[in-house]
Amino acid sequence: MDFSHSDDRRMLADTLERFVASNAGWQKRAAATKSAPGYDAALWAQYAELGVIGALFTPEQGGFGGAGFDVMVVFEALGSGLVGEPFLTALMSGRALAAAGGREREIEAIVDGSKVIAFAHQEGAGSYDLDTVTTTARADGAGWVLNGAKTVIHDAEGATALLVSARSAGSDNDAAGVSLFLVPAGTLGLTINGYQCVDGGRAAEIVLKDVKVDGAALVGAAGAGSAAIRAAVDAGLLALSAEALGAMGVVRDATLEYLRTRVQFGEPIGRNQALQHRMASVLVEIEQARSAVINAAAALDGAADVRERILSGTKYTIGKTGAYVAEEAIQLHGGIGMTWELPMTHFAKRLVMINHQLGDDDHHLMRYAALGRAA
Amino acid sequence: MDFSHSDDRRMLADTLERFVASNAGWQKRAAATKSAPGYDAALWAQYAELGVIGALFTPEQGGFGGAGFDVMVVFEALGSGLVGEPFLTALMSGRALAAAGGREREIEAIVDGSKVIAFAHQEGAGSYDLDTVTTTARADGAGWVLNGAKTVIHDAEGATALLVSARSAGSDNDAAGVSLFLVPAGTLGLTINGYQCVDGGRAAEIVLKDVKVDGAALVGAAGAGSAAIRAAVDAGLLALSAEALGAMGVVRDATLEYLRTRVQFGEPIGRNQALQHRMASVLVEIEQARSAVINAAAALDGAADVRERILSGTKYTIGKTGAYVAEEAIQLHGGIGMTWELPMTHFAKRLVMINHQLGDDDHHLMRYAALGRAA
Amino acid sequence: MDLSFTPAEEAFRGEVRTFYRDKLPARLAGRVRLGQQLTKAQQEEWHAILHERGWLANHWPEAWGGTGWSVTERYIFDMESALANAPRALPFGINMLAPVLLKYGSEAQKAHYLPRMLDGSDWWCQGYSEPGAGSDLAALKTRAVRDGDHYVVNGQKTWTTMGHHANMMFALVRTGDSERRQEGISFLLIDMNSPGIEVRPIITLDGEHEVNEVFFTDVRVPIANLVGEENRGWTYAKYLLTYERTGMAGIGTSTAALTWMKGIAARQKRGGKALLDDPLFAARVARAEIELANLSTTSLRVVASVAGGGAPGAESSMLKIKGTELRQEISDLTRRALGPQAQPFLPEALEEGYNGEEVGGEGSSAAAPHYFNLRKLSIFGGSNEIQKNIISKMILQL
Amino acid sequence: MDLSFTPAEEAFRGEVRTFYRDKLPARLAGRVRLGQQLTKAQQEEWHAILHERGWLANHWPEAWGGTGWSVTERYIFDMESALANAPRALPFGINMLAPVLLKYGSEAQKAHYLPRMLDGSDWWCQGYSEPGAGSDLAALKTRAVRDGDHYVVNGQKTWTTMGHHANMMFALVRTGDSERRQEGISFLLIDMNSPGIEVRPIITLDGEHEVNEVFFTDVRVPIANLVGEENRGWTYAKYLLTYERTGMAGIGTSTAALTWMKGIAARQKRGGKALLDDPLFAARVARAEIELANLSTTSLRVVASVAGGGAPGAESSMLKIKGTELRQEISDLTRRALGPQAQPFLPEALEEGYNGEEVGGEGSSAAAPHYFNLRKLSIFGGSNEIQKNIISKMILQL
Repeated sequence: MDFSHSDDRRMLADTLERFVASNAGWQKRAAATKSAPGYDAALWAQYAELGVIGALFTPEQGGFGGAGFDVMVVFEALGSGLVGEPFLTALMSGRALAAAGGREREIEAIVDGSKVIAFAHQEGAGSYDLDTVTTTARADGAGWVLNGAKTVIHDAEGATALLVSARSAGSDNDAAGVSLFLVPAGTLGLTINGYQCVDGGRAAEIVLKDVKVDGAALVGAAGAGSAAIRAAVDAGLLALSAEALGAMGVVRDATLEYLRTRVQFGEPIGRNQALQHRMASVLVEIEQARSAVINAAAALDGAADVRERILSGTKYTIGKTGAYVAEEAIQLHGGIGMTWELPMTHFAKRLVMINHQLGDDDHHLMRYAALGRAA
Repeated sequence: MDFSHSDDRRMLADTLERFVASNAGWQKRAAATKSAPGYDAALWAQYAELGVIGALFTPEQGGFGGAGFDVMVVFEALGSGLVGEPFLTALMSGRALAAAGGREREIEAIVDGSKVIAFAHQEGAGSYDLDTVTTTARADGAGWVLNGAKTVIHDAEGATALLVSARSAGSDNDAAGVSLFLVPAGTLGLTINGYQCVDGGRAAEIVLKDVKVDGAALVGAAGAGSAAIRAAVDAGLLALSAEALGAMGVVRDATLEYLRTRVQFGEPIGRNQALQHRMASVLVEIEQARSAVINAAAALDGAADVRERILSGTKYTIGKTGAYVAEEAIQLHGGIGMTWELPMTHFAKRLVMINHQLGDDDHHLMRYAALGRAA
Repeated sequence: MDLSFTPAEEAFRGEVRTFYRDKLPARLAGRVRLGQQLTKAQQEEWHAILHERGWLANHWPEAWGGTGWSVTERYIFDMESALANAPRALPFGINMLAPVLLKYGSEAQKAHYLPRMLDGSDWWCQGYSEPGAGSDLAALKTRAVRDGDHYVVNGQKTWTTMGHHANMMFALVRTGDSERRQEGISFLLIDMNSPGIEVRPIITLDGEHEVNEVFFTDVRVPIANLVGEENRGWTYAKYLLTYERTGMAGIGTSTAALTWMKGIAARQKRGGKALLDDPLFAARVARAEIELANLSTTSLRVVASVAGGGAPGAESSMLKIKGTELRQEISDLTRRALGPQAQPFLPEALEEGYNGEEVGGEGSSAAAPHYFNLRKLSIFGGSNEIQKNIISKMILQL
Repeated sequence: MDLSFTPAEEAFRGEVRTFYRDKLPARLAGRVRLGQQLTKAQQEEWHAILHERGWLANHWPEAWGGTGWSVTERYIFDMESALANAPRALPFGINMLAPVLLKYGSEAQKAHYLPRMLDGSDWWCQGYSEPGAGSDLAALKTRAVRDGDHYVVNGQKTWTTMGHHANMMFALVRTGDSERRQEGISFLLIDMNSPGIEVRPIITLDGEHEVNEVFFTDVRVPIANLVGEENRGWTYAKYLLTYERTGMAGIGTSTAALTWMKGIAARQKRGGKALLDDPLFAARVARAEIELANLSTTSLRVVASVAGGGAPGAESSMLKIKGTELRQEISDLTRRALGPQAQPFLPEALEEGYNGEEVGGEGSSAAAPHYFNLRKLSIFGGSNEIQKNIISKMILQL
């Protein structure tokens, strides 16, 4: 039993934390968000050069890290700086490609920062259900024709290609019959309508209208995309949870500082016992959230039969705790906690909106219960 | 719009409150609970004489009150004294008999206190589901033969008769096919195993083994018992909720008094702002609970299509708030709140255990949601 | 006990409903339903419509243009207004300053200012809070010094809602140096066009501009603009704070918001089923509905008690706490219901005349910003922590 | 990072499991599983079994009969003990007094008392709390006055757990009158059979007799029974309070209780279906399981930090708060699961050797009393409010 990180990982974390502290920031994120691609492409290249993207993948996958705890330290550091560059997109698409196999070249391009491949799986009809795919893939000679729509796909506008899930067999909510395709940006019939997100960053609605791709666009075997999607989502759940943990730390410190320094009725507001007890509860819950992320990091590389359940338990914890910490922080700040110019509020917004990515607390609570019954 | 009680009702409430204050008490309840019938039969006769039982029934039913607000004021007063006499049993059996029709003599005996008829409907197999009846009634010439078991039937040991639900048709969870029978105490094949309850009072396990009753034992039409059961339960839900409201008032006052007078670290513990804010929340929730009971009282006499939904909303509120108030009161009292000799703790126990009668907060929350969808 | 309204009250309710059906422009109701701000022109348009009907200042004395409504009628009006998604009349002049002027103002002040509130000549804002004086209002530092027949005002106010539209402000300023901080405060009426006033926007976390900072540098205010006596302003301010708080549970607003949210949840899917049928979401909705039904009765109980001559004290603190918690909870359910589709932020969709498609259906892009915006409910107007302190003092007597 | 135990630690775990499989009487485990008290004889029986194996005072120095276990091994032992539903060794002598004697006691005291704890000659109780000194322990008033080679003790202690079984008490008494209330307190060892001591039962709300009041009237205690120096008792008491708190999250106990509860919920029906499949109940169970998984890691993090030389400070307050809340929550789920069948109260079923049938299946009659009994967890041993004060001071530095 050892709760300290290895030297290599600690060094990566230190380097990244320093880099984030000098190069990221909520103002930069807010500015970049206003137009496509929604992040700083030059900065993205620098992250690649630092090896941060490669740290998200195992040597077998084409990286030089890739353990659950690598993903944890990277995303916790990113969360502490509200980094807006497309790490989650890189992680999820890269993990899906690695799971499907035979896409070493694309993963290499992801790791060196030269390609951004958007993960275009989510649809409006099923929301958080991983198996709901109504976008269709029809075989057309050696190639395929795709029709359908994807909703809230992050980083799609600046992507060189989209990794699109489409149904080549089965019915709407089946796990089997879903295939993955690499669709290059600019393909005829592909429409990308981008917009800002509430918590910064950009996403897009995707429409595929008779999009023709050749046979080489198929990733992995036809109809067998589900496992790759799950691999991507598993990594994404850990990443989002760790990112939230980083953001919680910032929100906690800002709130503590405010309680210590803001004076009302002649003394720091932190002298109010009612506020002290609430802050104490916030601290306790953040420690529990950290434990949840540690559990998830260990589980990502662990046995398949418990992995998804632990990840759901963690995302539930993060969804619930993130909103709780954000709401308490705003309330404890009072009026100033309602303002755009206070950095804390942007972290708070991110914490709340993380609950809208890859499944909210209710979704993961019931998934946790269901996976427990299945076991 | 008028939130004051009529003069008659106010007078009834005043009389009853005075009587309860001088005649009830948790010690008496605890003492009576140790053996059958679990209450003070002489006191029961006095309540009858005061007209309190009759106040629970309309003139058409054989009483001289019977509005929802009559039930409310009576049970709130009973709750404030932790009265252990079989009011709920009288109300529910009486309402069921009235709904089924043709049982004026029995209702009269209930109202004058000469008969106690236990309401023997609940079974272990279905818990809070009103339609789950596995006890069977088989026609046998002009009479019937009953077989089955009932669980946690209050006041059964001292009852002159049991009002038993049994299935004469249909399958286990059907509303149709349930019949009601009046089974006199001492009937052959009827076993009553009594015990104390955690919060005082007594209940019993009932076993019916080839219990033969004659045709006159059937209450209402065969197979049509469901409506009468629902009438009984509707009234029972209001009664339990109002009783809880009375108990909450006692717990609240005791806790306030303790916060004002208990000194630690040189001042009353109520000077701790963290405790003040918690007590303020308790007060707010009790006011909300009062509103819920008012809503239920108005609904009991109102349109059938919303009545059950409002009653479920109220019982949910009471179940949740009752446990919350009890737990906070114990915690705010500290060590002394753990002791048998503090009256408050007996009220707290009653508040928690009311959630185990006629459906807990989860049950009624989902019933409320389901009835909303049906509407 | 009788929870129903009288036939006369029901008839009045019908009258209000008819008015909204006939006179409330759909484009205004649409904005209110989504929790969006009205433009200055829209707010003025709506005031004119209410004024024409004689309902703008409905709680004023009839002599000044009020309606003579009972407490219950006012409750019904407020409820129906919210259910119709009618915009609120801006409270600063009509609901907040007017009662103070009616009780403490000079005849000249009443005659001049009250009609101008009705006809839209003046748009008022409130100058109470300061950077160092939020919950602790009496810590205010903005100073007014007599100079002939003027006060010269220097200092800063903050959280000035709609200050960027206002031409007049009523403000608390320090005119004396007493040991007791509450003494030495005066209540001034300040022309926002005076030289030396600068209004700077505060952008809230949802990107909106509702509130402002206002800076005063040697601003000259005629002595005639003093309300009541010098150094007695705290008394007037407190009067204002306790006036008219029975509506603060926001039952109508919550009812309308809940209906809107359920519409979204009925069309959103989770794993192919309507979200509204998902057990955990259904439970959340049911909890909110039950809470609302309870609060509605609590609110009516307070109305009945006021109608019967009682004064709402700690009860209004209860209504404030539960009412704001419930409105926040419903805004939470609304963004939850949209799932991933709550993420898009389309500032352009919040502007008037937007015809584009929204990702999660009409109004979806307002859901998350509105949730963040409503965090203010438990902070502004006396935070919920301050309300709990009040309950502790008044009811617990601790 | 590595969350797994070493092979040596896993082997140790196996050794503990084997011991419990072979040596733990089922009738004792059955009582523990239901949260029932052991009789005095049962407790003594269990102490003897542990002592025979050398595990009774496992954290003592090896010279005095301890095991030399690492922090992690002690954690594993505690966890496996709870999972096996093994009775706890009574903490008053072995866990609480012994560390104080080892650090501050005289050689004679160590030589006399420590072996008697192991062989069961002494049964200790704790004399700290008084009616006016609960959370505010330093307010204690029980007074010890020197009279020759004795102290004469007068006063009253309360909440004395198992005081009715004990033959010895360690107590805080006032020996001096200092301005600072913490000064002037001494730490005495008192023979419970001394003339002038009266033990009166306190029955808890669930009808149990665990705690007592103890009255002292001119009780003579030899000066040799003073631990350390006169008037320095507060220091020793504080040492005791900070000692050995890593186990307070109660992970093993909660795990065992959760398993038991799920068994009930699997056999209880709601509308014909297993309660465990009811969405709201399943959600409650899942919440508790996730909370437990998180707390288990939090707890291990603290263990690792202590093993690495860190001192558990505010962390133990966190573990206390979350651990007790979780145990209370599981006891709540257990009584919930029984539905109406949680109502029966069968004191006779709580006694040893009861063979009757219980209404909701085996152990059901213990569920609701146990829920009420466990309210104590957040009150005794430093209430959770006091723990939050500690966190505020130590981490918030407010």
